[in-house]
Amino acid sequence: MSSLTWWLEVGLRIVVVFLGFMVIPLVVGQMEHKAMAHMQGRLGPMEAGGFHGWAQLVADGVKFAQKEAVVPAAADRRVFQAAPAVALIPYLLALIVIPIGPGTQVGVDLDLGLFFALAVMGIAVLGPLMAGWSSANKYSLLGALRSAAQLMAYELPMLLSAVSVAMAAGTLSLPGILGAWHWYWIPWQLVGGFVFFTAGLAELQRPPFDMPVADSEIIFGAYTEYTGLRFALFLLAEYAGIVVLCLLTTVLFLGGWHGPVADQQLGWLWTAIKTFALAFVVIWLRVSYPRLRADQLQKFAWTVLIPLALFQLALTGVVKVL
Amino acid sequence: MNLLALIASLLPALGAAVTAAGGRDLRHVKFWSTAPVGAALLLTLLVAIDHGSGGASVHTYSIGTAGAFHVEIGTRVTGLSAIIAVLVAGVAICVQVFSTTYLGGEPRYPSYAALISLFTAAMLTVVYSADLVVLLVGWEIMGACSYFLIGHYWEKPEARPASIKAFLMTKAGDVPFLFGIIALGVQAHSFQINAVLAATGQDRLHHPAWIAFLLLCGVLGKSAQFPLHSWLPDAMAGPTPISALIHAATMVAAGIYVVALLYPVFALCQAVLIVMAIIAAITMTGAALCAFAQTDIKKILAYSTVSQLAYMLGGLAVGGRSQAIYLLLVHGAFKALLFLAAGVVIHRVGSNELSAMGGLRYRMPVAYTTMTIGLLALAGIPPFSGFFGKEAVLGAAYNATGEFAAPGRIVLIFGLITAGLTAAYSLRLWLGVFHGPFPDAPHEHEATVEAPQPELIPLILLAVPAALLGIVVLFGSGFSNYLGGWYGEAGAAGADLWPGGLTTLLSLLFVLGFGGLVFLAWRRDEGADPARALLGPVRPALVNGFYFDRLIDAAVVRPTRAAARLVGFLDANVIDAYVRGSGTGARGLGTVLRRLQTGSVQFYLTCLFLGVVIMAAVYAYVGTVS
Amino acid sequence: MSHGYLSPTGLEIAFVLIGLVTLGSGLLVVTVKNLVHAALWLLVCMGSIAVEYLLLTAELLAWIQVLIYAGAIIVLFLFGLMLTRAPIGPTEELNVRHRWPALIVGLGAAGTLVTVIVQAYQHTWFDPRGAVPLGSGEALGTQLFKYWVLPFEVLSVLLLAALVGAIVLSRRGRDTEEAEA
Amino acid sequence: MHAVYPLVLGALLFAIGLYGVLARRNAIAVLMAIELLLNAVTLNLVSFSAILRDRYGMGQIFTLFIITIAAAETGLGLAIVLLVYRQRATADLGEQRALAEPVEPVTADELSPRNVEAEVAR
Repeated sequence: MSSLTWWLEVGLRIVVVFLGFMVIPLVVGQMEHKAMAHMQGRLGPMEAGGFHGWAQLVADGVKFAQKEAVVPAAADRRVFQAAPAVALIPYLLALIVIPIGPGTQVGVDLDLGLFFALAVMGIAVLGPLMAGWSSANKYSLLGALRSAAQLMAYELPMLLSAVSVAMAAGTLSLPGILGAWHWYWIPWQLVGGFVFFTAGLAELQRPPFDMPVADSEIIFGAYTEYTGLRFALFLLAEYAGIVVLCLLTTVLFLGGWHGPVADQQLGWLWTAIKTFALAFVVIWLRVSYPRLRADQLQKFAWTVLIPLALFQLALTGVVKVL
Repeated sequence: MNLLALIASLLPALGAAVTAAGGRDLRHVKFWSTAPVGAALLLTLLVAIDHGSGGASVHTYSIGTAGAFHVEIGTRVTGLSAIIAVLVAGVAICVQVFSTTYLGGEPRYPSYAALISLFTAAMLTVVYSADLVVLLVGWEIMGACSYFLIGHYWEKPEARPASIKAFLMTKAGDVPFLFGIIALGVQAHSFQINAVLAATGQDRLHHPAWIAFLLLCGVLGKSAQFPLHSWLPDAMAGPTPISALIHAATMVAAGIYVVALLYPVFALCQAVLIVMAIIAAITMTGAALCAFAQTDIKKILAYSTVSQLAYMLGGLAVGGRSQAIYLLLVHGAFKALLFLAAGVVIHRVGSNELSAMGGLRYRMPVAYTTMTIGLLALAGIPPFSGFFGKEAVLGAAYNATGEFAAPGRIVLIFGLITAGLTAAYSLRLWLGVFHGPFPDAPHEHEATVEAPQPELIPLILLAVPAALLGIVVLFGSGFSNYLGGWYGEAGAAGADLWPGGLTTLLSLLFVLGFGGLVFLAWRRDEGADPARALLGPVRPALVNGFYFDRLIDAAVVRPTRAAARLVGFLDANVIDAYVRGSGTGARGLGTVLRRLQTGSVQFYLTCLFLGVVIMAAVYAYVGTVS
Repeated sequence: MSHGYLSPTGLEIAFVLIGLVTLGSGLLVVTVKNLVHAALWLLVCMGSIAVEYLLLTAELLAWIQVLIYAGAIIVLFLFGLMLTRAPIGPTEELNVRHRWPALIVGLGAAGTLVTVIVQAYQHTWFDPRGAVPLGSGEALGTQLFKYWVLPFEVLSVLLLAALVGAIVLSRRGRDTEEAEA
Repeated sequence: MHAVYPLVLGALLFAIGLYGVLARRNAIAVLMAIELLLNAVTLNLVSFSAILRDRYGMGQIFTLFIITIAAAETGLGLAIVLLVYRQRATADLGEQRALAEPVEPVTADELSPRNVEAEVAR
């Protein structure tokens, strides 16, 4: 492969990933609107655009774009402005290494792909922190502190459960993991999958782990002072996070492109089905579970998820050795 | 025989150890203080009888090598040492027995008795020692014992300085003495007395005069000769029996004994002999004059001792070794007697002062009789022992020839004068104590107030030799033969102790003349002191010992004190200034450095890294250059 | 293959550019007057160092650098800053009053080290890609568990100790509780 | 690649960190500067690992260790700083002078001979 074609291919892949990154979170957002509307009997989201409220998301976008981008006078302007990007970009980077199908259907087949994905997702934590601090708003700061504490608490079980899969596969490369996957991994890594998914939800501050943005306590946490497009970017980051989390969970624990039939040809389809199913679960949880308190959050992380992750790790090790 | 001598020296030491170990327990002190000394007396007598005139008998035990010298410790018995040992042990037993009642009731009696025993043991060691080092050990133990014994009544204000004075003055002589002994030992390549004497005989000594002078210094100190004499009268602050022991047999006799022992060393150089003679002349006359002026009877006796010792030294200076030893012997007997008798008197009267006494002859018949004998002997009245001792020395001086001729003249002239003075102060003492009126006489006609028997028995025992030791002269040169020659060898041609005609006549004339003067002065007023009338204006000077102590004070003490003040000043203001300066400097520096201790971690860290960077840069630079 | 200062390869150009970013952000870390900005510049610095690791083919290290430093340590710093109420805007008392000793030390260290390094390595070239490949997880893991197991385990003990220490330090003492109660 | 580039980068980063440690008053800022120091060292380790063709991965593994230790160090350091802040309401290192030596002037009578003697007697 010549240098030029290599560069071309890489560029193409990145463009494709970027496009996916732009589109899929919107799809998930639309899905959330609809699912919540149906589940909670909300009428508003059904109105826009006529049929089934199809233009709701477009309307939201227009609304966000129209609003004035306010930066509070006391705020640290540059950090305030940079925070949404810091929150958003890591998910884009993480998306690069996630395979959606067999073979080369991946942005970049990185040797340490899993590691890379988790590493850059760790950076995303900084977004709310920066936003909260720079807003010069005590609710924002409280929210930022809550999110920082929560993110650090849930980082560990997430990593541990991911390591379990890496151990089972013997590689950190995400395509490599999928290459080593068998159907029995689902029951084998079930506990790890639960831990990973739950911890991921907490990382994303999705309900029921949305204490940092609890509007009844601290308005909207770190994002209180954000308006317009910057707020939209944070929302986008959240949905992108959901996408990345669901994709990673799919790849790591649900077999990714493996499917009952024609997975070599329709691998991307299987991935999409599983991912959206998981995304639906995320939305479903938001609608159905109450919010956890701060101490409950911490307790859940340290006394339930970490022991479970360690147990999964031990189980993986034992089975691996056997 | 040597073994007996060794045991004789060790027994009193054992007694001293047991007595001292008993602490304040008074029960066995009397036995353990007297019995070993008595046994030692028996042993010394045995040794003396056994020895005969057998020359020097040496027996040593090798105890290894110290430096360049082979150390051998042992005993050396000669006629000289045997006879002196008998004197020592005899006086010691008398003193111990006397002390059992004289001091027996005092709480500090055990330590006193132990020290007496130790003193005796030390003197016996000096006498019997076969080598000079052991002799020196005994010599120094005596010095220490005398210090403690003179200071026995340390609660008395005069006793403490007296003991210190005795110690310091004898020590002043002991330092040159030590050098003399070392010089002897080094030049003879041995400290054995026999070897030293042999080396002397073979003329192997370099500068014998210097050695003799050095040794003489020690002798002067120990035997209380001018100019180191003044400690002895002051030593009267101690208990009286101590004075008897020191004056008669031990301490002061040691000096004379050493001269006699090492006589060849002294006889090698005429200058030494002349110096000895001059010192003897000054001391004997001056001390006699002082004795005549004193009012304290113990001080009279003390100056008398100094005077008599000068006689002995004079005898030695004119070559009369046997004569001097003979005088030492008889003097030991009668001086011990005199001191003990004086002790009895003082104890009964309760005062040392002559003026507090008088008319005691009826009340203390035994003391009176014995002291009369002692004083007759002291005054040199025939046929008492003192007469023969004195005449022997005077005869030796008269007959001196060769290198002894010049000292002989000096000693003869001053000896005759001193004989008269001696008779004078003896008579004055006798009259003052036992005759005349009792000063304030509440007890004038009371019955006798004699001392207890343990005090009287030694008096009587000592009176016998004091009266009868003159018998020795009947043996002609027998005593000299017994003593042996200068080198301790047997069978040397002995000197005759028989009094010479002319000197006897002259000395008796002096005695009668001076004695008559005193008697006439006394007859004029029986209550008054004849010295007061006879001496007139010079009396205060004599009472104060020619103001010799003031001389010493001016010549030695004040310069020393001034030097000490100077040193003190230098120490406090010059040396301490540096010390304080260093302290101040350290404090100042500390204050400055404390300011650096700001508590700021980063400041420390900055200094640290600055140092590290500089070191690294220098190291890199050096590494690059080389 | 000839090398020289004046004919840099692409790798060298990339390295120097990223290095400039590193140094610049590092300088900002120690000079800006806003603490949170310093922490964020530290993030940039760490990230660029991670890129340098990548250029030196230490791939695993690079991602670990991102994970630990960017994901954990910077968050910790920000967390600490917020807990100690770092104000928005410049902090006046951020630097010591006299900065010249520190400046001297820093410049002295820089001068000494650079001089020594330049003198010692001015004729040394190496090819990161040609070196023994250690950067991948597999290779480094192999080395780690082949030769460095004992230090690794010791390190785990150290981490445990640090964990215990941090917990002990962070616990409010009984007296504090009483004082607050 | 020329060996000087990464090594000089590490050295300069170290100097910057050094300056930061010494010049910063805020304890957390000092901790950040310490991170710079550690990173300078790790950068050098990685560089030397490549330059010296390190077969046992010593440089990189030590870097791994150092990163781990740095994490632990930051955690502990921040815990200490928070404790200090909680107790003294400041994280300013310049204010932490509890270990400073109190400086009182030496009085004159303290150095006089009499006093020296009294001290000796005591």
